[in-house]
Amino acid sequence: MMVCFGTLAGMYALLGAPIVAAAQVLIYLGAISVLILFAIMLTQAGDANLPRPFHPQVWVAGLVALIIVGLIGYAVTQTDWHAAVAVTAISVETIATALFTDYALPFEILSLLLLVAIIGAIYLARRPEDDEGAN
Amino acid sequence: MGLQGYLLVSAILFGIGAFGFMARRNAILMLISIELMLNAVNLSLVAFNAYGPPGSPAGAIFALLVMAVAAAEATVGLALVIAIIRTRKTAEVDQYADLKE
Amino acid sequence: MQLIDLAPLLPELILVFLVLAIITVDLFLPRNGKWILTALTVSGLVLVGAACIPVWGVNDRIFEGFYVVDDLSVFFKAATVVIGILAALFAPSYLAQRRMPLGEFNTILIFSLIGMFVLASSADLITLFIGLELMVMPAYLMTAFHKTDRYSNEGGLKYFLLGSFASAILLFGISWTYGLTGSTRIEGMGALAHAAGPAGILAIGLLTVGATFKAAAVPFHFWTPDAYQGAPTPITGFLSVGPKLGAFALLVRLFAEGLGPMSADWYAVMAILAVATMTGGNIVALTQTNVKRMLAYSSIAHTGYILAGLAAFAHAVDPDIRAQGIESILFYVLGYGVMNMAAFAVVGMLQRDPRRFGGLGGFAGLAGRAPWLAAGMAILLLSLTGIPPTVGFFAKLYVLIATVDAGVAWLAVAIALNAALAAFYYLRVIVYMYMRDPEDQPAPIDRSPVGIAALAISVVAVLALGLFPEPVLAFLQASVASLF
Amino acid sequence: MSDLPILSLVVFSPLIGVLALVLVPRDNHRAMRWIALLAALASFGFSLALLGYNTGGAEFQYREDLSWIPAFGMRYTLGVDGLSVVLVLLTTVLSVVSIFYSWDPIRVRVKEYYAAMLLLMVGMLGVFVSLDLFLFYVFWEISLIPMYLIIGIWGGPRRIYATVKFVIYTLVGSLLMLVAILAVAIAHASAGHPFTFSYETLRGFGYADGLQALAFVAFFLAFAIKVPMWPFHTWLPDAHVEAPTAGSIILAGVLLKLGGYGFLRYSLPLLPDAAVSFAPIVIALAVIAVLYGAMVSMVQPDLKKLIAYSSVSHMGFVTLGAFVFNVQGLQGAIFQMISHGITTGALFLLVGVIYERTHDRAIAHMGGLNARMPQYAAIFGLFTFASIGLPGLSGFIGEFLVLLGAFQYSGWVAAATMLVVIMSAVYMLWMFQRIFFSVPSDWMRRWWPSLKDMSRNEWLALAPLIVLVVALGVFPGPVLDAISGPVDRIIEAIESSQGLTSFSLPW
Repeated sequence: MMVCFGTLAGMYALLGAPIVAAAQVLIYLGAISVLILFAIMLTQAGDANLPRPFHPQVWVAGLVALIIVGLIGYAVTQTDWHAAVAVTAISVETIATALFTDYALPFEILSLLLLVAIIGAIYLARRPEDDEGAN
Repeated sequence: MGLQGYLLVSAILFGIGAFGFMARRNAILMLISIELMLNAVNLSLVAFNAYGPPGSPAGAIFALLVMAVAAAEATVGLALVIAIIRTRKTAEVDQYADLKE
Repeated sequence: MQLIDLAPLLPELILVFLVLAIITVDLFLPRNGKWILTALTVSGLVLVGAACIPVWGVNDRIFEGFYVVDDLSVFFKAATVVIGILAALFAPSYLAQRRMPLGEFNTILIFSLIGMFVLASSADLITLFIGLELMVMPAYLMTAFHKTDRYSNEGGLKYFLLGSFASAILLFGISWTYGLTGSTRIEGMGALAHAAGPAGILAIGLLTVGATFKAAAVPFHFWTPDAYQGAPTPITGFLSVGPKLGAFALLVRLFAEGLGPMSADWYAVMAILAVATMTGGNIVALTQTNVKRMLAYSSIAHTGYILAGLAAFAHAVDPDIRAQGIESILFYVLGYGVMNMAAFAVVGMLQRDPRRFGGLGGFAGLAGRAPWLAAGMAILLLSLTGIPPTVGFFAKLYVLIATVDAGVAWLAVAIALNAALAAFYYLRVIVYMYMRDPEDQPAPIDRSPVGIAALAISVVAVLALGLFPEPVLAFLQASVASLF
Repeated sequence: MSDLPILSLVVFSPLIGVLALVLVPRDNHRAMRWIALLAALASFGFSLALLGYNTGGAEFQYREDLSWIPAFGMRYTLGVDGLSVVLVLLTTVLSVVSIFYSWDPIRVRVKEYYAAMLLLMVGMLGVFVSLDLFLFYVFWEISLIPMYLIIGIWGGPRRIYATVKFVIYTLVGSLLMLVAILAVAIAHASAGHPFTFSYETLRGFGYADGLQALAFVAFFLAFAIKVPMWPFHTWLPDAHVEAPTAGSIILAGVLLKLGGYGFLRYSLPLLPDAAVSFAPIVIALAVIAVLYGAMVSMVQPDLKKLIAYSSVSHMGFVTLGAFVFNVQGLQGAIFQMISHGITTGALFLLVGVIYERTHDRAIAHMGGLNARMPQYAAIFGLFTFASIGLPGLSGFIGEFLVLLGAFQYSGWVAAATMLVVIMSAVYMLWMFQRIFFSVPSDWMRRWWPSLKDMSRNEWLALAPLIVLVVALGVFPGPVLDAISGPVDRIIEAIESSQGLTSFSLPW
């Protein structure tokens, strides 16, 4: 998983979006992966050997996934991407300026989203006994 | 490797994510699968941006925002997993079958 | 940026301040003073509703075109406020009995309302997506709100996983739309028509799957019953209505506004989804013996009726008739919102004893034990069935008019037959309330004055809007006019 | 006088009664009974004003017209012609009778009971006086729910099955009718006219053949289920058997008439071409209903079921008369509705009388009642004869006119229905003989000491019906006068139509 996230960062860099690549490293490699690892350690302390890693209908899932990939692949190859000529690099400044001018609103809303995620996560993850006592 | 190449990689990544989501029955692994799908989206966004009309950073910025959304999702998701493990002691979704008739 | 630019955002700003106020006040309130939070929330929401009035008629795009404050969005916001107020009134008593904190509930609720506001006003796919996430993220949290309850946890996790999955699909569709049109503006989506061929179809297909997933249409509905049954009952009421309102705001924005010019291409898909959804929801609801679960499945059926309005929009050519399709969606969403929340609230009132799960047995003989409550529930159930003179009837009528007018009478017949089918299970609850004797140990009834008052208001509204829908209709037609 | 909204008063005075009932304390049954009776009497009193209907005047009189939901052209339009007047009077009379009769038998949930009865009145009366298709539909549905509750709460042991069956049957029909109403109104509007549901405006419009055929089928389903026609009748015996006595009276006396009224008011004038083309199949179904109802009645062991099936047969006459499209047939159909309302209502009431005493309705259990209850036997005899169609009583006029009409249409149809007249005499008289003159069964002897003849209240309840059944039999003139105008208009509409021309139906 982490390898995959890391490779993607490389691709972003190739695509001329270094800031996205940096963010990828920071957020995915740095935060999300650690979070997930942490959760895995928390949850699988007891039963290390899982009886069935896969769902019984794994073949159905595989088929559906293959169809999805096939369809998208077909769409990719059949479309004439005439505009697709060159990689246009996007400078950090462009993104930064845009983010705080044109894209200010989505950015602000996003901050609300993060806020509620934090509030909710704290509420859920806090131990139940604390409900009544703490506040 | 051109736009098509990136898009194909993104498609495969999306497919793997979807497969993982449908096939795996562990809540955390399902969450990881969703993260993979979001990454596929990001890759396609950045690729579209790079090969699209020059000068507009929409795709790249969208990708940044999606990353933040993904982080929020991961936070909430893991909090949910922790809460449910408190009451059930397992992360296997198959065993969460109380909500049936 | 001058302050005056923010005037059209007044309702949103009040909401944000409200949520901050609640978080702050919650810290300083003693444990027996939490009722102030409800008062604060409700009065704040009333203020938000009032703030919607000056925004009416603005019809402006702000924030470099990311955000549109048109009359359509104002209608959605007003409906959101109504739903929010009802949720804030129905929940406290239920939550208090189960020792769930009111402060966090109100906070999360309002965050979700903000998400719905953003969704309703999105003029750009980026805003749309983030608004959607802001709406559903709190919804996941609310489902799992009863964190010591395994059902609640389970419902929340399942809702979260499938919801995120749907978000990812929708997002992939958005990404392709961006790639094909070179823009993230919703009004630019019509350009997908020029990018015909597999890629355009793929983008529309992904958007359809993602959006109908959120609206809980068959065959993407399987998350609803688990999420709805698991959630604390008054929250289920909100979930079956609020995110649905948001999902239809999303559908209207994406399909009517964005993909409207090419509606002939997706009409058939929408019509088939509508019929499958109403029939599927009804058939499964028929077999349920648990009222909460029955209402959950029936909410799928109602989604089907609303989708029929969208299909009518898609099939019509005349702009007036197209507008009628959208109007029917809005009226249905509003009417359904009030009646369904109230019906769930009644189920919640019968769960005073936390071991009760809303089974039919709890309703047995209710007419003898609590005649007013039973009468109110009966009116709500008749409204859900679609019997005049109730808002549920008029909502169905509106969809029927839209479909017949658009020349898809077969869809109208499907709705009519489904409504008769639905009568089976809605009336079954009336049978239990009025025609059976109570159980040996009947479920204790929660008679919190706030909840009862909110219920009374809802029932009166259900009847009043059914008899005299004219004021809402005028509002509705004006707001849809801003879309065309 | 003319500016008083008589029709609104007739329709909504029971509703005021409902509101008054709400305020009465739960255990004061006496006050509830009086309030209900007074509300019904008030409605009846106002409806008497309709006797001033001018048969030579405008088609619809006592009109009221208010804007309701202008966005869709829905209006609150009321008005009556002769057909409505007689049915409104029938409804108010039977409602008063059944509410008065319920005084003794209904002892549980009294408040809800009378509220349901009064609400039922509102719905039924509203159907008869609406001149707006949408308003008509609203009243039509409003009449459904109270009956559902009346059967479901105060009914017999299998009441829930019966009442759900009743609702679902009716609802399927009426929802399809709603779609048809919308289709008709929208077809009219899309021809460039303003959106309206007004009956008078929509009536004259020439609808496309395909629409007429489909709309006719939808309307027909709704009305045929209500009438009820074979093969849509199966809910009726169940509903009657389980309903409380007053419920049966209203069900047989008025609710079935909603279907007949629907044929005459909507199916024929609104969609004349389809009506002409579909007439043969409707007549065939009606003849089957007439025959089938009579034959099944013969073998019924339960008194109520017997009368219920005889209703299927009698109401078949109504449909038959309506669709032979001549003056005698239509007049006979309307008269038969009135007469059936009175006689069957009375018969159900009489069944209720014996049921109150013995809690049983099995014909085999009874016998020799003439000895203990001579007055009862006499009244029962009177209505049995009226039901058979003995000349001099109301039943005769209706059946005779329908037969005349049917004869003009086809000798075979007339012959088949003639047969039924004899059959109905057989089963009704046989039933009468078994109940009143055969040797009393052992079972009946057990009740012997407690069998009292008709009480004063029962007499009072029956008195108006006795008067009417005789009066209409001897002087049918006023009713026939009142309905001649509407009948002529229907004939006019039918005669100017060509039937469906663009495609031919396979018969």
